[in-house]
This record gives sequence, structure tokens and C-alpha cells, in this order.
Amino acid sequence: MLEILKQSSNPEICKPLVEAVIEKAKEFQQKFGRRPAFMEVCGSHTMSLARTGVKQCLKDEVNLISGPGCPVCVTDQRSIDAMIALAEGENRIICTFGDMMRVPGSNKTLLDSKIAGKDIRVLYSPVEAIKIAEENPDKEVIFLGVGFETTIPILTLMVGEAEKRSIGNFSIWMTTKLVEPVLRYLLDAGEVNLDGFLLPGHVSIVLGENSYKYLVDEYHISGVITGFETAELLFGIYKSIELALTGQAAIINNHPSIVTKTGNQVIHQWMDKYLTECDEAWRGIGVIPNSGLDLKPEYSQFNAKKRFTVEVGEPRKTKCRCGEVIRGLISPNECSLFGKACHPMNPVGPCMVSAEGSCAAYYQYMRESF
Amino acid sequence: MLEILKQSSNPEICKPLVEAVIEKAKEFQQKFGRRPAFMEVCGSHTMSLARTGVKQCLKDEVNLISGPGCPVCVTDQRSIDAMIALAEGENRIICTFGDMMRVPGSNKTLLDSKIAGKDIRVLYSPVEAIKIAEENPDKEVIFLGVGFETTIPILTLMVGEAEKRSIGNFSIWMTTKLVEPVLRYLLDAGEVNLDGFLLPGHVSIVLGENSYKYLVDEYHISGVITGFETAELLFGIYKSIELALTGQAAIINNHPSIVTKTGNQVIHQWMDKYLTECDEAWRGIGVIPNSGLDLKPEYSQFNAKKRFTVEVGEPRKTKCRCGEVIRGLISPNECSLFGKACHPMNPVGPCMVSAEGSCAAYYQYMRESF
Amino acid sequence: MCVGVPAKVVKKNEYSAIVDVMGSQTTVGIIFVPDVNIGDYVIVHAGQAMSIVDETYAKQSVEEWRKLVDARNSEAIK
Amino acid sequence: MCVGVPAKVVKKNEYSAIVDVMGSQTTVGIIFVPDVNIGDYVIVHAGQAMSIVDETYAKQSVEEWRKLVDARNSEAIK
Amino acid sequence: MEKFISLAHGDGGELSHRLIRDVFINAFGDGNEAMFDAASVIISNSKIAVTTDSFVIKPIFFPGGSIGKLAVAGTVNDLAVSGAKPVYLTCGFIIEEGFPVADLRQIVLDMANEARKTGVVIVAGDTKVVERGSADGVYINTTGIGVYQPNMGCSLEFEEGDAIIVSGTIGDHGIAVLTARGELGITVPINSDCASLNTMLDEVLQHSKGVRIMRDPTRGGLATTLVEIAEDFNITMKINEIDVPVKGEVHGVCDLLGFDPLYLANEGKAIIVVAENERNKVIDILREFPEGENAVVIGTIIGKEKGQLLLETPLGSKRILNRLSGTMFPRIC
Amino acid sequence: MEKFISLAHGDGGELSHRLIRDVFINAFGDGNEAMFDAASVIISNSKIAVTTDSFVIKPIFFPGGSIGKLAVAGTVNDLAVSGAKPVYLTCGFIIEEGFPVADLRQIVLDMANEARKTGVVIVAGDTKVVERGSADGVYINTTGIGVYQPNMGCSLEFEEGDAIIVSGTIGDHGIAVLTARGELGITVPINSDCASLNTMLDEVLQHSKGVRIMRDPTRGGLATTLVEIAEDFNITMKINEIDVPVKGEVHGVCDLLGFDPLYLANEGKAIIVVAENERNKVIDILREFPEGENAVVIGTIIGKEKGQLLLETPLGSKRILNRLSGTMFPRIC
Ligand code: SF4
Ligand code: SF4
Ligand SMILES: [Mg+2]
Ligand SMILES: [Mg+2]
Ligand SMILES: [Mg+2]
Ligand SMILES: [Mg+2]
Ligand SMILES: [Mg+2]
Ligand SMILES: [Mg+2]
Ligand SMILES: [Mg+2]
Ligand SMILES: [Mg+2]
Ligand SMILES: [Mg+2]
Ligand SMILES: [Mg+2]
Repeated sequence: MLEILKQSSNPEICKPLVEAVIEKAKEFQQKFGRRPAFMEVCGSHTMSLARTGVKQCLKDEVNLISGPGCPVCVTDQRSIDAMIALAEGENRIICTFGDMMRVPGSNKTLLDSKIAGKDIRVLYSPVEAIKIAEENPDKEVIFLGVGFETTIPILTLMVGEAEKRSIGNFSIWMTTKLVEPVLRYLLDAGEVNLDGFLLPGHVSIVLGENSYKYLVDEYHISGVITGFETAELLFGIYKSIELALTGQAAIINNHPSIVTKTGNQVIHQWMDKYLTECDEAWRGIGVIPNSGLDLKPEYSQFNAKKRFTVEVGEPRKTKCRCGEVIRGLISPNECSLFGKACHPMNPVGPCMVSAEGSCAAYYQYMRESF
Repeated sequence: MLEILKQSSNPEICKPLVEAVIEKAKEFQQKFGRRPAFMEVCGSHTMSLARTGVKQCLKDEVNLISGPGCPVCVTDQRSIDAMIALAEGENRIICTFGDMMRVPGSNKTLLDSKIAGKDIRVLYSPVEAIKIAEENPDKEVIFLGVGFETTIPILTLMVGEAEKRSIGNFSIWMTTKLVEPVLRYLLDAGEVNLDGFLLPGHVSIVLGENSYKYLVDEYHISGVITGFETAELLFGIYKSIELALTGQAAIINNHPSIVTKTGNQVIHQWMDKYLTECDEAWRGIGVIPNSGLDLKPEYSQFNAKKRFTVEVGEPRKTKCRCGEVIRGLISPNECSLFGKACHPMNPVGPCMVSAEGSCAAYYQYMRESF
Repeated sequence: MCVGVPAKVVKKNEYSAIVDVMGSQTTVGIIFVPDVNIGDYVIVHAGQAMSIVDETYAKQSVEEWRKLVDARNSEAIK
Repeated sequence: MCVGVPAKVVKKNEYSAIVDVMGSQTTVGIIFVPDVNIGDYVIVHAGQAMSIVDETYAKQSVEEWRKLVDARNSEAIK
Repeated sequence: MEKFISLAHGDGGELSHRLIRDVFINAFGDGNEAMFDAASVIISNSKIAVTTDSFVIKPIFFPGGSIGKLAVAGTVNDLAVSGAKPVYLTCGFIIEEGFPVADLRQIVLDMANEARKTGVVIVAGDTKVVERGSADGVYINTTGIGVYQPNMGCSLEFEEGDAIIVSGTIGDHGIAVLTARGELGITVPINSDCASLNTMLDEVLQHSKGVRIMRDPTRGGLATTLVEIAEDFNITMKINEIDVPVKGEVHGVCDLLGFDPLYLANEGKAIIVVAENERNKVIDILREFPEGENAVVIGTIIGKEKGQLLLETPLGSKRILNRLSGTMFPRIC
Repeated sequence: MEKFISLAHGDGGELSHRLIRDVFINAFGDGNEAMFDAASVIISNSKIAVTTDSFVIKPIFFPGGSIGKLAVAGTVNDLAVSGAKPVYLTCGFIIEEGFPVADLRQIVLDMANEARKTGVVIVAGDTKVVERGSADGVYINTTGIGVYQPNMGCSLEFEEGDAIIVSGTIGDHGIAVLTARGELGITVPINSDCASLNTMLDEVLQHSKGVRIMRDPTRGGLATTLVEIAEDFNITMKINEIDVPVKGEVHGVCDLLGFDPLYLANEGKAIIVVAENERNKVIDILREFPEGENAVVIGTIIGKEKGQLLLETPLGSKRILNRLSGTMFPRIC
């Protein structure tokens, strides 16, 4: 099987695929007089497309627009400030994914707080937080629960584990986001013209192919569920152009080896048990009703928002255009700060610092000063 | 006044005083056919006599015998082991005078425990411990209350302060000693032949000149209250020989600038308020009834022995002869371990490590290998 | 939005498994894929196996790519 | 059994005083010597003033030593 | 000898004396220089190379080496890549109270062995002890003195077409050490590449006049070291992603954690930039040594106008590589 | 520039690069050597002196100096007392996460100033950052290279009657630093003696052929340093308690805490053993310098059979002095 998996980055397959995509894109251009435009919903897609060079190779032929799929980037500034303020409290251990550390709050970052002596730990595996809570009974251990549908199930596992072991000093600061509500928002707003979506390979593990029916039924737009390796990306784009050429809307599962029709049902059970829909505020968008998941009231003891109060002021205003980047309205280099005031050493917005941020992807992989 | 105080170490005074003492000692020898023998009760006397060279200068003429006046040295081995075991408990801060750190317990020293990570702090001023207790409300702060009459009053001050500030996590592990009971023990035992005592200058601040009447009245032996500077030491010895020559027993206050007839009455009030007599075990002697002071029952909350239990086994047996050194029966170089198995880097008994220990004084100041 | 890594299951416990990624091994949770077997490849995300890789579909994808590539190549030869 | 150091009181508060020992200064408790005055010398032990040095007696002691020393010296001259 | 280091081992008194005598002098030499504040040594050339590094690695013992071996090899390599023959080393220890003396002995032994193997002499040392919680076990500084050899060395004259060689697989040290900490729960069957390269690099310089520069890609990894060369000498370098040798296991861990092997530390690798016509000769020489058996050309110098490092992807597109910007944090998801 | 040091300042990437460029190179020199793994320097004699020391002082700023000044002066002095002219220094920094960059700048400035004053050039450096709680602010290693000057130096030929000179009052550094920590609640109006002595000692060696040995009594103090000389060269030395210069304030603190000034650290004092007939000349030279204005003879060499240090008390009795045995703890009462 390893041999099969390896083929996805085999240059002998990938290089001809690039040509195939370009040819198909040219066909589209001839027919419609413009480049086909697709939004990669997922931040990891943005990164992979940039890192593997797919974006660069296709840049004149296909318009690949980054979407709202970086969980850190879409988090509202007030919410970022709240998490940083949370870390200021005494006797707390804040656990987080690494990406959060350098995200600019209005006044400081979590990294600044860590440098100043706060106990903030980057976890590779979130369930580690449960062990930390057990080992530090006199401290409050709070996990920063930032993520989309792939990460959310893991948060429920943590609650389940804390419940089973009767751990009283563990909680999650929930700021989760869902894909469907934000895609609906973008389509309703009608700000971007798209010929289809590259749908996230791993979120789809959870959601399943069928969950995207609304795109076709309600918005008459296509979606191709796509993996992250070079050949997978290229073939997803190829399929997207093919579909766009037919003028028909459809959902194609281009990643069937891991994505099923109905998604992972075990995960659905876990999510149903612990979670309930809630409104969430999105950067550059505002509150989208029912666009996130929160712990059900019966699990309030694990809900950091119920246990701790933090005070945050009005977020600092900057010229950062992350909000527009997320909505696919501009590409990072259209922001006047890009590469000047804003760069990975001094990020002004989260898009420049998250491992899935569009601005970070552009800065790292797509600057063309050579 | 400084000029006056300085005279006590002025060589122009001290050198002729040495000669005067030697002359007086020779007079004694002519009369009695032996050197006059005095016991310096106080461990600091032992140190000062050695450090200033007085002992060396007089060694052929006057027999100066170290007594039981080093608080660390007289502490029973089981009690030393108990203090070290105490430090092994979790969530404790042990505060101590520095001398205790390297005193050999049966298995280890407090320093070993500190090196292994226990929180053991050497204090310059014991009342610091109260501040430490206040700053560490979740820890038990225990002061190792080792000392004679000069130190004991300071322990009462600590209790008074802890009481005033309602500090619940502070206590003292009381193992104090009194001068009178041990002098009575030595005199009753009759093991040493003495022509008088050099009485401790600073203990006498507390006790006062009159407190030594029992020496004359009950034992017909003299005592000269003596300071610690070269001239004071020499003159104390001079006065002692003078008295011995007369054959009369008397108490002479040779340190009247700081020692009064009845002692410091303020201190007496503090001690009366907080303390009550108790039996104490002495190294090499065993329990002497009413030879120490303990906190009165109404202050049990500050009494570490009431609050904590420690388990200690049978003390390790060694060839250390500290017990005999303390009683004045042998001088350190008569111990077969002295300078060989036992030296300051590897003390076998407390006498080799305390700043007032006789063996330490001999090793540091009186070895004659040059 | 979350890259996962394919990893081969080499040992299976009740709630966890040891997986191998090109020779490096680590422990992952398998609560979400209770039916996983030794030898299966799983997609690991944040310490949890999220999905079992279906070999048939994986092969099929590669075949699709090859078909496209071969078609182009034979066209080029023509 | 506890050497004390003579220190000069340079500032007096209710329960403590600042004392000077040859130019170095520190704070000591004066609860045991409430009557101490600025300029007095005290014997300090473990952070507490235990006794006030009586200047008359101190002088008297030095005189006694000197008397003995002088007597010897004059004898030596004889 | 005590079992654990105490503050008194660092106070300059009797315990310091014994520690130095029993642990250090014993391993490092006859101790004559311990009688003086400085060691007196003879050198054979008036042009010398000097370098210093502190080693703060965690864990101090790791697969393939220890802080002791590393402290010698690291400084030897800095001299060797400069084209100098390493001759003398000093070492400064900062030890945490409570550190096991047995571990210290092992570290010192590792240093002595590595020094013997490389032919450097440890001529001066220092030991400080700090309170528990003021260090993490032990830190070692080594400072090295090397002598330049007549008519041998790096030209620093770069040409378009010069080959960029790396002497073996990258990232082994970074991954071996990271996983050895145990915090990640990842086990990797590879060792750190920690090794002294002076003999191998000396052989290269002996036989090739075409060497432009040599560097060891330690902290910051291959990418950072190449960026520094590119910027310092204003040359455009291009490396091919597909040619950079990375062990599968290292790739695996990087995939799991979101790390980039180009930025992982190496402790037994050299980068050699060499004239195009000498590249094969140098590769052949390197491959004669176990430390160089995987040596390969990974790129070329493609310009002399702009100080810049480019990476060519397997698809043929290029991108700029920068220095590592901020410690690598594992990605969010 | 950031206000506080982070781990990323030590990972070899962009932040390390900037820290070195903006803080170190800025203060220490033109930075050419920062392009290489080792600095290349020229020396004038094939016999050189090498010494290394790590500085872990607390507090890092103290009356009379800082860890930066000390790190330069300390190593310069080790070279100077060896009879070598200090020429090059390396420095290795270990910095705790969270350390204020402003403090680091000040320390580096102090180093640069002291280096300029003494005429040494800092040629190589290294910076590591460790996690909070794995260091206490900042530690600095300096390694020094000095060159011996032809027909100048210490003879190491001791004779009975040789004078033991100390260049000024002892214990100033120990007491100034100890009280500066604030933990003891003692205030002392004296500064550390921290100073580079190379100019003064060079003058001594220029004018006296009778110098037997020179040492700086740092850690372990006067007594320990003399014990080491006595043992290393098998000579009996005697010093007179009453002649050893100690400031009243230092005496005062020692009385309060039970310390012995003979074992307190000095950082700007030299011990010089010199032929009897040259003692006055050397004293005169020393007293021409502010660092030597209190220079005095404190003892003599009285034998050549036994490596031993004796102290004569004011009463005329003698006793053996040993190395400090165990950290000085304040006495119990
Ligand atoms: S470049 Fe920076 S400031 Fe501009 S949108 Fe991106 S993150 Fe915001
Ligand atoms: S020399 Fe050592 S063993 Fe002997 S009595 Fe003294 S302390 Fe005990
Ligand atoms: Mg020195
Ligand atoms: Mg040195
Ligand atoms: Mg270097
Ligand atoms: Mg290096
Ligand atoms: Mg040293
Ligand atoms: Mg530690
Ligand atoms: Mg290097
Ligand atoms: Mg030194
Ligand atoms: Mg370095
Ligand atoms: Mg600290």
C-alpha cells in the first residue's frame, strides 16, 4: 500500500498532470474567455498548493482563491484577545496548538505571555492536556479549543476522558467553527465569483460526501473533495475544470480512499453526545448564527467560558485585511502591509502566522522577488 | 566608644596579657604542681580561643577544656535524624541556621536533602521564617529551633509574631538546651577535674551574673563571665587563675559592659510567657530532666513536634567520640578518627562541622603539622 | 484545515494503537476507528486516527491519474 | 554558644533599629532592649539586639587590662 | 567522591579542587596547566582560527552521543569547516546543583574520547555550579583554536555553476534529540549524526583546490546555513528539493509534527560549495568516509547578483527559502 | 527589536541573526568574522596563553560592575597574571527566556567598554537561549588568548624570604555582590573591585625580573589561592593576619554573618610573589595605579619543604590555612 500512497507525490505522475490541468484550463479559457476560478476552502489546501508549487505552476491558467478554512485566521479578534487575557490569570496552565502562540492579540501574543513567565504549553496531541490536569491538581488547565470539524471531535474525546476520570480542573475554551454556515454565508453574500470549490479532504472524513448536497441543490455550485498530495491536488483541480466545462453542478469525491458517503459515524455519535450548535463571530464577517459548536449545558463544568470571566476591551484597529483574505476577496499581496509592515517575524494579522494562513503561504512560498 | 571596644583586640594590650597569664599560671603550677584547668562552657569561646591563638599561646601553661556549649554538638543523634527526616516531607520549607546543614545524620545530611531538591533554607535572621510562611501559604514552614539561652528568646519572638499575624503554616521544631542542668550534670558526674568555669558572655546577657550562684553555693566552684575578644578571653583566664590561687569559690563578672546582675528582664518575660521546662536528650549523656524549654501547650499550633510525626530508626553507630568531647573528657585529637576519617570535608560527628564545634576548632586552628 | 498523515497500524490495543510513519512510531487513539486492523493505514490528526485508508479506492485513484497521464503520453507520441 | 557583634544604633523605630558595624548597616530587632537610644552600642545576635553595651563598664575593663599591662611593663623596666 | 554536585563544588574551595582533580584532570590530561590561571601552548602558524559555542542540549545523553561528545565535535567542526586544523580546546562547565557525578564523569569521558579521536588537546577548563533551578543539568562551553595550513583552504571565489554538496542525510540530529526527550511519544530508530568531521574535510582540502566555502548546518539547519552563505557573499544558490537527502524516519516525524527537515539541526554534516569540475572528486573523497557515505550534490550557484537561496520543487517551480522565523511550533491541525 | 528574549532568539533562525547583528556585532566590531564558523586572527608569538571562565554571578548588575565587565576583566586578569598580554577574547552567552533585551544591551556594552579599555578584541561569540527556569538571567563564558612577551614573565623560582604582596584590600567583591542581592538586608557603601589588571601587571613585569608568580584571588579568596600556590610549588608561605588589608565595612559584614574575609572573592586584585630585594620596587609600581594604591606585603616564603600556608595571629601563634571547605554558611548563633 505504501507504494500506492507514494505515487501521489511521484514527479513522473505529477508533472504530466500539471500539463493536463493547464490544457484543460486553456480549454475553459477558450470557451469562457477567462480563467476558471476555484476556492480551496481549506487552509491546509492553501499551504499544500503553495508548498508543492501547484499554485505557481498554474497561476496563469487557474484562479485558485483561498477560502475561510484556517481556524486561527477566522477567529474573531475579540476572541483572540480573550484567550490571551485568559492566560494572564493566576494558577492556570494554558494548553494550545502551536499556531496560536504567535497570533497577534490587540496588545500582545500568547508567546509574549509565555516569555513573561505564564505557563502556556504547546501540545502535539491535545489529550495530553488531561494528563497535565491530573498532574497539577492545584492548577486550572484550560485547552484553547480552536478548530473546524476535524478538530472538534478530538475536543469531545477530551471531555469524555475528563468525565471518565472525574477531573475537576480541566476545561476547554470553545471557539470552534463549521464549514457549511460559512460557505453559505459566502455564497449568499455573492462577493466572489466561483466555478466551484475544492472541498477539504480531512473535514470531509467527518462530514462525508453527502453533506455537501446543499451546494448543488441550493446554490447550483460544484465541489470536488480533494486530498493534500501533489497528484491529489492536481487531479482535484482537473476534475473541477472538467465539471465547470460541462456547466453542471455536482459533488465529486476525489478522495474516496478516506472519505465516505456519510462520514465517520462514530465521530458523529461523539459530537451529538457532547455538543450543541451555537453562534460564532468570524473575523471580517461578524456573527454567523449556528456556525459553531459549544458544549451542551450538562457539560458546563468542562466549559472554560462558563468557569472563567475575562475582560477584553475594544480590539485594536489595524490595516490588516485578513477579513477580506478569508472571504476570498483579495489575495494576500493586495494587502498594503504584506511583506512590508507584515511578515512572519512581525505578523499583523493571523493569516501571516498560522501554518494554514493564506498570507503566510504567500510569503513563504510564492513571493517572486527572485 | 568604638575606640574602647577596639582595645580588646589591640596587640599592644593582648601580647603583654598573654605574658601576664603565663606568669600567673606558672605561679599556680608552683603552688599545686599542675596546670590550672578551666572549662570554657561556650562553643564560641572554644572557637575564639582557638582562632585568636590564645589556646595555642597558653597550651603549655593552662589546661583549657571545651565544654558542652555548642548547641548543634550536644543535640542527640536521634534528634538530628528526626530533623533530617522532617525535611523529607512533601510541601515543606525547612528554615535553619547554617550550621545544621552539614551535620551528619545517620544516613544523610540536610545538605544532601537540599541537593536532592528539598526546600531547605539557611536564614541569617530567624524571623525571616515568618515572612517566608506568609509568602508561601500552601507550604508548611518549619524552623529548626536549636539553641541555648541566647537563641531561645528569639524563638519566642517568632511565635509572638506568628501569633500576632495569625500565621497558620508556621511552626518550630524545638530542641533547645539550658546551661545550668548540664553544668550540674557534669559536676555531679565528677568526671572532669576543674579549677573553674569560663562562663559564656552572651548566654549571661540573658541569665545575669546572679544565676550562677549555685556553682559556688552547691559545688564550691568558681566561674568567670568572659567575653569573646582576645583581651577579654585572656583577662577572664587571668582572673580564673587568680581565684584558683586563693582557693576560694566565687562568680566574677568579667564582662560587665553587657552582662548585668539579673540578666535581661524583657527577655525573661518573653520566655516566661511562651515556654515551659522539658526533658531533653543530650549527645553522649542521655536525657537530663528539665534541661530544655518547650512551647507551652497553649502554643501547640506553633509546635512542629505536635503537628508532624517523623519516623526515625536506631541511630547509626560510629566511632565518633563527640559525646566525650562535649563532656570535656577528651580533647578532639584523642579521637582516633580526628583528621583521618573525620575532617571538615567529611565530618563523622557534629563537633567537626559546627562553627562552634571543638573538633572543628582543633582541626581549623590547632593542628600542628607545620 | 488539518492535514493528516497516513500511518500504518503495527499494534492495536483497546483504545489506542502504535502506528508507523516511514519507520518512526507513535501511539494514536483509535476510538474513532474501532474496526481498524493491524496492517491498515489510518489518517492521523492531532493524535487520533480519523479514518482508515481504503486500499481499493487508493489504487483506483492512482489508476485514474495514470490513465490521464498515459493518454497524454500516447497522444504526445502520436 | 553565640558570638554577638557590637553595633551602633543609627536610627530607631518602634520595634527595630538600623545599626552600623564599621560602616555596614543592617536592621535589627530591639524588642529586647526597648530603652536603647541612638548612638548606643548593642550586642546583636541572630538579628536581635540582646543587650546595650555599658560604656562606663567597657572603659573600666580596658583600664583594668592596661593597669595589669602597665604594671608588668614597669616591672620589666625595673 | 560525592554522588551529587553541590554548590560547594563550585565555590573554589576544597570540593572544587577535588572535582577538578578527580573528574577533569583525570580525563583530560596531566594537569600541569591546572597550576596556572591560563594554559601555555605552542602553535605552528601565526594565523589561527578561533571559535566558541555553548551547548545546552536536552537530553544530555541521546542516541548517537552526549553533550560531551557534541561539545567537542561541534567546535572541532567549526574549525574544520573554516579550513583550520583544530589543535586546542577549552571547556567551561555550568552545572546544576544536584547533578549526578556519575553523569558528569561520563560526559567528561565522552569529551576526552572525542578529543583523542580528533587530535585536539583540551588545555583549559572551568567549572561553575549554580543553584537547583538555575540550569538544566549541565551546560558546556567549548572554545577552539585551530591553525591554518599553508596553501590549503577555501577560496571564497564563487562562480556560477559551482556545486552545492551536502555530506549526508539531514535532520538526523534534530529528530533524534527531539524524540529522545520522550515528550512527543514518538520513537525513531535513528541516531544523531554527531561526529567530528575534521579528518574528512582535511582530506577534501588536501586534494581539491576548488573548494569555495565549507559550513556545518547546525542550529537553523541546511536552509538557514545556505541563506547565510548566500547573503554574506551575495550569491544566488538553488537547491533541488528532490535531491536533498532525508531519511524516511525523519520525513515521518516531520509529517507528524509539521516540521520542515530543511530547518532541523545537524551535528555531523558539512555543506561544501565547490567548483563544477571538482564536484565529482569531492563527492568521491567524502564517500570514502563513513560520515560522508551519503554525500550528494543538492544544488548549484546560479547567480552572483542577489544574495538569495531558492528551492526548486519536484514540479519545477521555485521558491525563496528564508531563515527559520520563530521556533517551529507544531501546527494546529 | 523585541523587549524580551525568547527561545526563538536562540534557534539559529532570523531572530538569532538579528540579535547577533543588532546587539553583539554592533557593540563588538565590524562583524566580518560573523560570516564564518571561526574567526581568523593573527598572533605575534608561537607561545600563547589560553584561559576560560564562565560567569554566573547574581545579581548581574552590582555596585562597581556587571557580569559583562566581569566577564572581560576576569579572563583578562587570568591571562595577565600568567604573564601574557591579553589579545583576543571569545564570548558565549546562555540567556534565559524572558531576559530583558535592554539588560543584555547594557551587558554587551559593558563588555565592549572593558575590552576597549584593556586592548583585547572580542573575535567570536555564541548565543544560546534556554527555557525560563533553566538559567538565572544570563551566563557568560569568556575564553582568552594572550601572547607571551619575549624575556618577560614569572620565573617560578621561589626562594625563602620572597615577599607575598597583595595589590589591595580583600573581600570587596564578595561582600559587594552578596549584599547587592538584597536578601541579607545589609547595606554596604563599597563597590566590587572588579577591574582589569593587565596594564598594571605588565608594568610590574617590565620593571622587575624578580617576580616568581602572580595570581588573582577570585573564587575561594586569598587563602585558597595561596594554598594552591603553596601546594603546587611545594613551598611554605606565611602571611600575617594583621597585615592583610580588609576594609572596615567588609569586616563588619563578616562579623555579622560569620564569614572569613580570607575566603571572600576578589575580582580586581593580584597576589604577587617577588624576590625580597625587589619587593619595594614592585610595591612602588603597584601604588602608581588606582587598582594598586593599597598594595602591601602580607607575608613571606619561609620554607621549601612543605606545601603549606600558615597564618600568624596578632598574638604571634601560627595556624594552617586550608582551602575553603564547603560553602560558607552563616553560623548558628
Ligand atoms: S498581509 Fe498581514 S496585515 Fe495584510 S492581510 Fe495578511 S496578515 Fe493581515
Ligand atoms: S573528630 Fe570527628 S569523629 Fe572524632 S569526636 Fe570529633 S567529630 Fe566525632
Ligand atoms: Mg584566576
Ligand atoms: Mg581560568
Ligand atoms: Mg562558532
Ligand atoms: Mg557551532
Ligand atoms: Mg575558572
Ligand atoms: Mg531543572
Ligand atoms: Mg558552525
Ligand atoms: Mg578566573
Ligand atoms: Mg554558535
Ligand atoms: Mg529564574
